[in-house]
Amino acid sequence: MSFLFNRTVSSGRSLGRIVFNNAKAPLVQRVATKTDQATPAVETRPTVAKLDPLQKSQLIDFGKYVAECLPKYVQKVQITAGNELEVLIPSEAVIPVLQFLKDHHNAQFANLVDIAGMDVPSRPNRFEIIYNLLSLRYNARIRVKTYTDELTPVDSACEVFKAANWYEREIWDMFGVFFANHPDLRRILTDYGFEGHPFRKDFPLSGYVEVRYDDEQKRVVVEPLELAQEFRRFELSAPWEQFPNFRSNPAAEEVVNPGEDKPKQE
Amino acid sequence: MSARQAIQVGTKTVKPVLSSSQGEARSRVLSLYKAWYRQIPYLVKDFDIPKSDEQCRAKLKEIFLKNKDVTDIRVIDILVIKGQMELKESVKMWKQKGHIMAYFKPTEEPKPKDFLSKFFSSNE
Amino acid sequence: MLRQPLSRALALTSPTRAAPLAARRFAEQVQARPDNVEVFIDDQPVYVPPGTTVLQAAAQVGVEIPRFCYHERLAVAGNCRMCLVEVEKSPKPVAACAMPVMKGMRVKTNSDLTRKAREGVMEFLLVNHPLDCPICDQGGECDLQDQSMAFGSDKSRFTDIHFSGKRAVEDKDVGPLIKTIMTRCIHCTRCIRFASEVAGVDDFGTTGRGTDMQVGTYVEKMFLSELSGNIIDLCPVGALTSKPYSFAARPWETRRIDSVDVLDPLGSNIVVATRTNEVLRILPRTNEEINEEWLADKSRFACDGLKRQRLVTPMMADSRGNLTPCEWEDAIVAAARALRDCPPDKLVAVSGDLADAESLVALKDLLNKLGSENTCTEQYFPLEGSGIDFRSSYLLNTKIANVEEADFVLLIGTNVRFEAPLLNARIRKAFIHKETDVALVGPKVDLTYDYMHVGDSASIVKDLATGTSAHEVLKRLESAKRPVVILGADQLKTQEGSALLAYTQELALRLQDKLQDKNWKVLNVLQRTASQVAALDIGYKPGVGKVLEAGPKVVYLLGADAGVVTRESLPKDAVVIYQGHHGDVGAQAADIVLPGAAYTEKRATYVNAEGRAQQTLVAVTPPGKAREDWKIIRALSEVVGERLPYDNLDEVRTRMSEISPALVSYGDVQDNNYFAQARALAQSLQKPVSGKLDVQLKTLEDYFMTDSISRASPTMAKCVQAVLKQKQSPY
Amino acid sequence: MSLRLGGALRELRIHLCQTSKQSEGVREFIKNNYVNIKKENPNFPILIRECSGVQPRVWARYEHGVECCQDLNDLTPDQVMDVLKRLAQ
Amino acid sequence: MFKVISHTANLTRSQLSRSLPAFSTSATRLAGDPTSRKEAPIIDNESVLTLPEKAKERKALDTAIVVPVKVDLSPITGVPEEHVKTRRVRIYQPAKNAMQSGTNNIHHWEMEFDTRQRWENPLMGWTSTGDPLSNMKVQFSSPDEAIEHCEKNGWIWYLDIPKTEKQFKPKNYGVNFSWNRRTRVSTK
Repeated sequence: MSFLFNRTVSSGRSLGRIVFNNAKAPLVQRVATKTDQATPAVETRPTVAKLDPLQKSQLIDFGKYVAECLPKYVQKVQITAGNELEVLIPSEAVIPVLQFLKDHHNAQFANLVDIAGMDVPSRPNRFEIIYNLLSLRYNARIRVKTYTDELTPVDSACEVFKAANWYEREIWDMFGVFFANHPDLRRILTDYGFEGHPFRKDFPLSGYVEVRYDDEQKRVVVEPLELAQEFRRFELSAPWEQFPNFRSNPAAEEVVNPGEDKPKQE
Repeated sequence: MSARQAIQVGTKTVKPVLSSSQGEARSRVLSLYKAWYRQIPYLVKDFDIPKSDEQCRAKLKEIFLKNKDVTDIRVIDILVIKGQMELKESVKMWKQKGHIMAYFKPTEEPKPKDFLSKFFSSNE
Repeated sequence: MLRQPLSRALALTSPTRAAPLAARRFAEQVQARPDNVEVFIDDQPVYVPPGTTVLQAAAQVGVEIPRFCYHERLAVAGNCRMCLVEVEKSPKPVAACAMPVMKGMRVKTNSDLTRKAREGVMEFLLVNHPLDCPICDQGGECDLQDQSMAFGSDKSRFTDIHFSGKRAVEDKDVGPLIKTIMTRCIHCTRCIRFASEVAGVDDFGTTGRGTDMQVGTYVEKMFLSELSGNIIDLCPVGALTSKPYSFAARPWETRRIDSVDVLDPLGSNIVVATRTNEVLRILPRTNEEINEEWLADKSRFACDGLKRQRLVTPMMADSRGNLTPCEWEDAIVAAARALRDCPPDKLVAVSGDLADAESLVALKDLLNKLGSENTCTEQYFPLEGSGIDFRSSYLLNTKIANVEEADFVLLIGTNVRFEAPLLNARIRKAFIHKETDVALVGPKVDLTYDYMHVGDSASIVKDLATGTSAHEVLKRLESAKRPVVILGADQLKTQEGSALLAYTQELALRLQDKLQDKNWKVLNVLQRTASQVAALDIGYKPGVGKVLEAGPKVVYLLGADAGVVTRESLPKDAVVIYQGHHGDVGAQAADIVLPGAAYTEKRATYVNAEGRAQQTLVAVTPPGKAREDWKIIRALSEVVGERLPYDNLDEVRTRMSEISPALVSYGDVQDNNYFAQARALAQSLQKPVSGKLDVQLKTLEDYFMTDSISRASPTMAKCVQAVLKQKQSPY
Repeated sequence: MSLRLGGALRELRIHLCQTSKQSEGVREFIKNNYVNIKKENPNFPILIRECSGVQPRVWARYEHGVECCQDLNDLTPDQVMDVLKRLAQ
Repeated sequence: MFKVISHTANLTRSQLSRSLPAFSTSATRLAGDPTSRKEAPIIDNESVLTLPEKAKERKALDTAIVVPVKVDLSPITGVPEEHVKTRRVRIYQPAKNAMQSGTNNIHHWEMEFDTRQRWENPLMGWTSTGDPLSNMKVQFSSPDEAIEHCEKNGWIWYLDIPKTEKQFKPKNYGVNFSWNRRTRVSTK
């Protein structure tokens, strides 16, 4: 029995998920016509953006499909904010995953909208690199997230998306994440000679140095910071939970977590 | 035996940034140093900075020696990458005179080092 | 959600919220016991001992039920109704704070019914609560404000546009510390319960019913308690606010620095709130082993003394004897010259009551290097017998928290209420909740609880120690399972001090030997000041009597402001160097003044009466040219030519660990032993005693101004005035 | 077993742990010998400072702040006495 | 069987081939795991056309190196030496605000730098400082994370553990009315 088949069957059995059958027509098209799934109850809560259950189920199915196609690379697929699909991958998998999403006939995420960085100092891999992709063909968006630390290089996405060039320079500049094989990795926003990476959580708002024009030297000089008025520090956290109603609404719902599925095989 | 184990416990396998060995990292550092060293006369001339070649070389040496104790290959690589970036910015004249002079910190007064003068000057 | 840090927002993604660490650990611990009952809080199972309230059970799984009247250190009142929750199969919502859990109870803390109940309660509370948050001092740290944001309704049904219906209540005057705006009161009765249970001053109460209900003192009266400031913290709204801090700052704009209080010997944990390099207020910080979450009034309100009477620049006496400001260089050189030219046996250092361990170590090292052994403290402690060789002979060995476990407390010559208010609060807690009995040898004082007064003559202690006393107390002590004997250090400064200590040791040891619990320590000596324990740990000789008789040439006062060293007690030509932060008694006697830092301005170590080393942190910069204390001594040593081998705080702390490792084990109390050895040496000192025991701090007005900081504080001065005025009044 | 303390020696500080095995000899020493030593040298400070987890040590301070430190790890009470005697000379 | 596959998957995970045989879009899945299928190596244009030195560089990147776990990042973080060497980081759990009863904002750990000198600005009387890190606070969910972070950055840290654990005592409404205990109080 093949591994993949075994996997799908058991996941279908144990978790009550729909058994994904690869023999069917590819997903994005398939779900548009599917009727085998009970339609979820219509959203009645007054929310700003109405969620479309059909769209969500399509995204879920597509997420599953991505996870099935790239079992080595996809660590987790989740839906956030009701209708945003996220694919979580390790940093080695950036190129293949992006390549797949760009070139796969049923995905065609040919447009790299932007790349964002995020710093969570409490994690061992403190940086998250977030690729936002857009498929004009299917009017769909997807988010690919990967992680790294200060020293581990991430493969540059430039060879897949030319647009990645400046975005990656930005992240290198602001977070200090090194992108391997980037054609022209240099600073883009900070001043020449600037040290440090300002978007890191442990970089002070004021920076460490200040610049001024020096009359004697007849040029701009860089000096250690001295604040004539110290920045104020606000402690805004409240000791009472401010949004208890959101407690039960998790930010992300998990669609597929191959890492959790695997041990069940044994 | 136990010492070797201790070393093994204290290590991990990671992806390299550029160099795969200590020797390779060393050669990168040396070639970066040489590249800067060779560029110094041109930088002094092009930027018209009020420093001699010798002063610049001393400063170059100082800046490199500041990190002489770094052993992690990846940290060395990142330092080399940043050094190369700076070199390129300098050589291509993207920088201005002030940026080059910032290495010398001409306006900073040296802080007192010994206890008594620190005590008399401020309560840091 | 928006204000939550990212790390926590991410942690929230799992449906079950992470319970607080402590609570979680506790939950595991109680789960082990078989008689626990299982209840379900929002479908999460939790095992709690029977009798636990729903609110406590919910807290264990990290669900905080909103509340106003409930406070975990006070009795349950159950009158605010904010903690209503839905319990399955119960027809009505129940008050979680008073409802004991039942087996298999299913509590829903976030159901529609619960939310509706809270919204209703909130609406009722707000009907009579003024909407003056913008001018209210509680704004920003108000439980009502926060909870109305979370649980209140988003629209108002209050249609009384003529404002004839809002309740208005006359403000009360309860003294110079607490400002009352009684219209804001929501009748949670926390202040009433605190006053009668913890403070033991049963002055507060309610009058009237319904809309006419008022919290007050019945007749206009000052709240005569040394713990009065805590009702400001307890008040969940802005009805009781701090008078000295009124309209000073908003809570969110202050920087909060965790620190340690030094104005009494307990070393209560505090939070210093500062803004623009200025201490604005001091709040208690929870430390279950010391102050729980209370703070004594002196520690809380004396902080305005940190801004007045400060020494901001070095000074030297000019030809006419007037102190004139000078530069550090001049003052240090002059002081160094005096030290160098002085014969070692005529060189004396006296440490005061606010000195930190770092500067004590540096000063002793400097004097030792100069060949002098004359380092002493203002407070006396007998050196006969084992003296200060064992830490156990001068510490509060039972530990503050364990006093609660005691079943009989004997106080000898101490008015704990004013010498260590929070220790007294602990004794009172034991008195109320554990039925502990207390006896006192010494002058009759008001300790806020009933005690047996045995008399005030020192011979009673002797009789108790030798077992010859006919008083009932002896029998009670001998039958007690966990007795505690607390001796006030003030009694030891008389001629009979050593004998009194010897008898107390004898008594305590005799009791301790008979105990079943071998770890229980009976002997306690309550020191009066924050610096004394550290000074004795370091090896300072207590008391200045002997060295002053020898006619010293140079006297180095390290914050010695208690007035034991005066110009009159010294030879005419003696040079007095004063190092400290306030222009008080010591500075007046000085020829050279070296300005130091107060406890909010340095990172320094203080050891409290139970021997617990704790450190203060830098909250603000010392004013003017003032410097950290150990640095002054270090600089001086270099100029004298006997350079001390430490240049930064870490090196000083290493040196401290060479002197006594306990000085740098921060936060912990070390067990101290060798009572038997001390007792063996004390046997020869048991001479007949005849004197009377007397205490310095008898009534509340004595309490407020005892050290250089509180003497400089205008708030403390007002308190003394107000207490004296209150004494005149017929109530 | 007599020990005269004084002369150039100004202060003895003994550090020990209340429970550890290494400090056991020192604990015994204090239990048995301290009273006698103190009786012979009533005014000499022998500061016994307990702290859990420390190595047992003795610090001797002589004139002019000169200090000398001796390790008392795993010593028997007699050996501790010998160390003190050596320090006292 | 699964073990064998996961083993091969692990082997290939570190050496990502650009030919992407795994991403077949065909609907069949007869051959099982595509990575274990034997097929002729696919040589893509890119690898043929790259310069030799470039190719070598890329190959070097595919290997792994062994480095010590403890790494000091202070040379590359851009924090001035002064703020690495002379500062002390305090790792602590924020204290509960005594003025309020809630505890929702204190179940985490923070790191903070020591307070440095402030002075009064002679021109305007403002409070000035030379400390860029006076407002820096980083939050962590456990002290270990904070320690790890400080170690990585070369900061000297110390840990302050609050003593807030206390014995659990069930509260009881009934004791207010007990007739012979001292918990009974007269007021109200």
